[in-house]
Amino acid sequence: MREIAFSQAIMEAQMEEMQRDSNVFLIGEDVAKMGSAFGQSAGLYEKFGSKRVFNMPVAESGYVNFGVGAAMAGKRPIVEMQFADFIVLAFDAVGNQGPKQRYMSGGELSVPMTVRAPQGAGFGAAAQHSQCVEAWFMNFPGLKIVMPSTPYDGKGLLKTAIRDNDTVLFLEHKALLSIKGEVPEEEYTIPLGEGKIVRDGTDVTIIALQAQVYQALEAAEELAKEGISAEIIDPRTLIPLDKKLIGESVKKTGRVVIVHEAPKRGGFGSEISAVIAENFFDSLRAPIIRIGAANIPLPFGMPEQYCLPNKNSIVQSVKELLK
Amino acid sequence: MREIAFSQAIMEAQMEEMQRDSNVFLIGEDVAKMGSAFGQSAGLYEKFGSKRVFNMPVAESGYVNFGVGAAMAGKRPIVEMQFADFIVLAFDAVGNQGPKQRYMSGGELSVPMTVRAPQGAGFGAAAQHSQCVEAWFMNFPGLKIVMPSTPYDGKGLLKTAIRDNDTVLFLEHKALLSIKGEVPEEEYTIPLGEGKIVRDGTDVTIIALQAQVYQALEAAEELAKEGISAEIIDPRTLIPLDKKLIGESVKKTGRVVIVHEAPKRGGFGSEISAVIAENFFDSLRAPIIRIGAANIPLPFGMPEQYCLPNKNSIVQSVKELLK
Amino acid sequence: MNYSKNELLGFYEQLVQGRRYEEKILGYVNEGKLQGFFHLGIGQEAAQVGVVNALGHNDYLVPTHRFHPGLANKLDLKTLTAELLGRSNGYNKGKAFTFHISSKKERLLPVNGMLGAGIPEAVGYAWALKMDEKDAAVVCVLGDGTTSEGNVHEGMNIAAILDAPIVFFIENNGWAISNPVSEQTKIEDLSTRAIAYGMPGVTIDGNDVITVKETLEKALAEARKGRPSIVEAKTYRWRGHFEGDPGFYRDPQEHEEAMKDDCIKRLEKILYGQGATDKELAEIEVRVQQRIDEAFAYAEKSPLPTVEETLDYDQVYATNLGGDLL
Amino acid sequence: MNYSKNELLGFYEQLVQGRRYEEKILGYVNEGKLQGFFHLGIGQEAAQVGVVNALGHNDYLVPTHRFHPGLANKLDLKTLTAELLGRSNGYNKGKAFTFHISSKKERLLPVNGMLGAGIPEAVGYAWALKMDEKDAAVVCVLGDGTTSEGNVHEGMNIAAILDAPIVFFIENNGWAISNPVSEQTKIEDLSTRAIAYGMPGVTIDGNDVITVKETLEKALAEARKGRPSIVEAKTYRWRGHFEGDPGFYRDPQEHEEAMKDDCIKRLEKILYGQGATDKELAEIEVRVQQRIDEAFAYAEKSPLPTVEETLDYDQVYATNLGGDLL
Ligand SMILES: Cc1ncc(C[n+]2csc(CCOP(=O)(O)OP(=O)(O)O)c2C)c(N)n1
Ligand SMILES: Cc1ncc(C[n+]2csc(CCOP(=O)(O)OP(=O)(O)O)c2C)c(N)n1
Ligand SMILES: [Mg+2]
Ligand SMILES: [Mg+2]
Repeated sequence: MREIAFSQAIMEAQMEEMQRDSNVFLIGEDVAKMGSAFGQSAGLYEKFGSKRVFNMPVAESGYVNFGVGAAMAGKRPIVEMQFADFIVLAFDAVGNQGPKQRYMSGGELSVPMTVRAPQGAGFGAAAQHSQCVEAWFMNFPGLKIVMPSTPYDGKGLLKTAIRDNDTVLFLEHKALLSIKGEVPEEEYTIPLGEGKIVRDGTDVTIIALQAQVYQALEAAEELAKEGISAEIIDPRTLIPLDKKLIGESVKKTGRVVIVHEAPKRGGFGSEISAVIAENFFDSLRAPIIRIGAANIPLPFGMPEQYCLPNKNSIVQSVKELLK
Repeated sequence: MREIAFSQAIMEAQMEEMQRDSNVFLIGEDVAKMGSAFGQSAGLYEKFGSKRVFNMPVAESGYVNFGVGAAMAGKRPIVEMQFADFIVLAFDAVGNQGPKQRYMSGGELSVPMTVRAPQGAGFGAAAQHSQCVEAWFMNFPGLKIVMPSTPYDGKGLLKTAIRDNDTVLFLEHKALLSIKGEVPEEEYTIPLGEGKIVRDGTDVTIIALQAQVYQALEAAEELAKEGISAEIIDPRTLIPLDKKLIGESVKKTGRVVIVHEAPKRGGFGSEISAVIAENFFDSLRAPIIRIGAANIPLPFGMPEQYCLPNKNSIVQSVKELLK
Repeated sequence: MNYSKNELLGFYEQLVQGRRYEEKILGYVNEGKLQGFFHLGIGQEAAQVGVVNALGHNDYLVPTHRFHPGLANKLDLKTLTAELLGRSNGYNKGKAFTFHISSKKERLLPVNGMLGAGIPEAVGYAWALKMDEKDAAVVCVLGDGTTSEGNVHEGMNIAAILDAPIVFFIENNGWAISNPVSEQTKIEDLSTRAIAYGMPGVTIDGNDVITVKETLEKALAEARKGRPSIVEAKTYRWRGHFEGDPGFYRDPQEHEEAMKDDCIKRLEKILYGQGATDKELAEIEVRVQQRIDEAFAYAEKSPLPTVEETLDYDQVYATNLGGDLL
Repeated sequence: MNYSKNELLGFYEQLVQGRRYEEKILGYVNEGKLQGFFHLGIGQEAAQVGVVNALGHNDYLVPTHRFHPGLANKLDLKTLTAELLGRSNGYNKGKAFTFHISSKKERLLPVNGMLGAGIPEAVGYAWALKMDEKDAAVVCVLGDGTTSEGNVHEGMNIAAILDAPIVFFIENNGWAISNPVSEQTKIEDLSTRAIAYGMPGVTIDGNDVITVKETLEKALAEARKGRPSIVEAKTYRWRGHFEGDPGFYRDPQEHEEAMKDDCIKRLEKILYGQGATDKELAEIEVRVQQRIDEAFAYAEKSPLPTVEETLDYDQVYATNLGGDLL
């Protein structure tokens, strides 16, 4: 099968959905001639013209709310944040406006808007350009959150997100945008709420998303050498969450390590841990371990590595758990 | 001891700290002549004048950031949100600006700002005036979060928050602002990070904050009639969190129910659950139960009750847990 | 004056209907019969009725929390009142109250609980109308206090850049809760802000229903051609910010002075000049009151939402195809 | 011209120092020796050097991400470069980079990663200076693109209301990444926005270091008396948005045309008119280059932060008196 970069998978998903449905349009900073900061929209402006792909001024709250309004009018906006970090300025729009309009209107209005936002560390870009933002949004009714780890998942899930009639926060990981992966030429979609077993195993379940899936894979290889069999689950979407898949794995292994790149305290790991402790307690044979970033605003440059979880922290945690 | 209303306790804490330290000042919407929407600043404008207590235009992001700037200059701002819900517009300022400046500056600047925000349901004020907002902020390094349930705790903790050299989010519950409680005339403070045993018990630990503490107390009375002894813990602050106190209780009871008013998914209950599942797993004898609001933008009026946790849902959960 | 006596009587009836509707609310509030925060627009009827009458058939309106007089003339009075009383046959099944009311059928976009957030939303809606080649525009109402919000700046600038068919109608009633407009900004006329976006802006007498209507009509005609603008109507908030606000912060003299300029009295004077009789006006009062009483009676008899209606997750999520949303 | 040849040579040296400093960065970037995103201000030196020279001894400066030419003349070159290279002896122990650099000692307030958020922060700082009766003001620099942010609106309005001692200096380089200023707004001059807040506003030639300095000096004198204002300096971004940006979106002709107006060449011409010699200018080049090379050599030899320095929680929380912060 052909291999394409994650950013191209994003571009293709947008292109195909824009072709399929003339109500889909794309706005953000530098999405037009520049094709987005990481090339995620390359060529779309040329293909669809300035009525379907256009730049917004540097006004995040304004243009996400613009998207909310256009969506209420029947359009299907894709709104890009240049860096996910900037979503702090559109927090109301993404969490409190889009996802609530349906219920607040008694079911009359909906906001089929997809907010795309590249997140995560890996560039040493310091405290305000490196964050993973998903945890900030976990408590909003009405919202959905997607966090793919591969080009294949990214394309399939983004297409579904755009077709979804609710507000979807689609988080792409900056450090993954340049990786390549198999993506078929033929059209496909992936439903929200279906997790994926990335690696089969029996001794411990490692739950990871986005960049940490790759750290988990490396960790699993290393653990395998020592005879430890790790299963890796990538839930792919946080809302909806595939509790069933998680539960099945926990029943098998009895041990769980959850890894994310955002700081540990208050990260999505706590939600997944709580879901397990509530629903699959009887299967648990050991404490549920969360691994996340240090509780530190990420520093500039190379030292960011000192703050982030990685293969080694996963290996170490699993070993301790199995001691 | 004298009894005063929660709102007066808030007022007194502010007054005393303004008297003690001329760098403390108070801004927000309608904090001056009106003395805040729920009377939390009554009389302060008259006492301290328009240089220490002044109204801001309806510009939440602007004036919380104003507070950040003034704090960097050595002032100690108290910034009031009229309703905690409006903090969506100051999300950057509260989570991403104030708490990060210290680390980002290499320790040179700090932001000793207290953001006060009345939150919670009870008035049927619908989806954008009834929320509990704490969970949105749990993932920010550098921030502290205070959530008192009594006038006594409110006063003591607010005084500490104002003296604290970091950014503190102080959440007061709207439905509690009119309740009365014992508050000594003499000065006292309560350290952040010290939870409180609200009621001793042996069979189950109920962890609750703010308005849910009272629901938990009623539930415990009812459970007592059926011979079930519930211990109630009020952590009082979420960051820092009194893990030790929680751990001791869990060791004793082996069973935990966590109650909060915000929606269950992604609420602070997940963090506390995860802390327990990670650190006190061996003491657990049953699943950790979380009780929160329905995953619904709160509706207008009386039906909001259908969405919120209460005495009955707590009683029911505890009974199931002990079955 | 280009209006016949009958046309003027029509406006008069609407002003009265707006006033009496809120007085009815006031009565209920005083009796403790209502839940909710009531922000009344008494005194501001001309501004609101002017807007409502300027709207073309395809145009949309974004009201504010204080727009009952306008709504009472735009919407079905019974369904509006059912919503006001939180009944399940209200415009939004009782979930919205007038805090968040909206109606597709009536071309009413939601009142926003976050002041200012509705402005860029309205711009997005207006832009969509233009893309769909509808010959229509949006009137987005906002208060003086709301103009300080960042969203207003961002939204107005985007409207200008995109030539969105929208009119920003600033209903300047002199106050944002306890904060007078003179302390919200150093400028005299809020329509001046239009200069900052390269749009036209005008400030008018908001207590003159005809001026408001005609100014808005012109602005809407321009808007439909892709030329957005700001219209500021100066009026005055007679009541406290919400019912229950004692309003200490306000100089009673200023208050009384302002209340002398009553939009209803003004039109009355004109009507008498045109030969209207006391009897005609009295008949209007009776008609209006009857309609309002009927609407409240209807709403009172209407059902409150049930537990099942309240916890209906299909009203939270439109698409649910698997996985756990809760 | 009220400046002596020597004074003018002084400005010239600063312009050159700004340019060469960034050219040095450029060299490093091209060699792949640096981490970070580099937003260079080449071509904008006059605007930045003008600002730096207008600041009074007690005044504060909020720079932007593109302010290296200004910083290279305001800060200690070695400590600045150490920060730029992320070393633990940089202004912020290497944690800030020029994304977030600040210095109490140098009266430099932080560069903000969230465009616009720094504006109300600067206003808060300025207000605090006034409360403490410091005879000082803040110059808050922002780009053309940043003016579209809600925080800018809110901050400027608050500054006006509170008579804050602040000057908003808009460094209009024609672009926000790929978005030309003509697509960010319908207005010609961004200083027009001042009207929206009841402040004075002026637009000047940003490539004329003397004009910038003098205009800012006047604005600062007013600001210190509690009269804030906007100064917009028009200049041009010579490079891509950041190093690595190929800049397809820009018309090469416009680009070349704009680059003909080189602030350094301009001052050179004046200097020659005042009798400056090639030799004098060449000496400046040498001096400047030497300083810069020394600074980079110093920074390169400086230590990177250790794990312990990085994970120092005392730099996250200033007060830790119990309970679990993690
Ligand atoms: C973002 C936000 N901030 C504050 C409020 C609280 N609030 C409700 S109405 C109001 C006053 C608004 O003044 P104005 O826009 O002039 O409207 P008016 O009430 O005078 O009609 C305020 C501050 C809110 N609802 N939303
Ligand atoms: C809130 C926010 N939105 C977007 C960005 C990304 N960004 C960085 S610089 C820039 C362009 C800003 O343009 P301008 O203010 O004109 O400054 P210039 O880069 O031209 O100096 C953008 C959009 C950001 N850092 N913060
Ligand atoms: Mg008003
Ligand atoms: Mg620019």
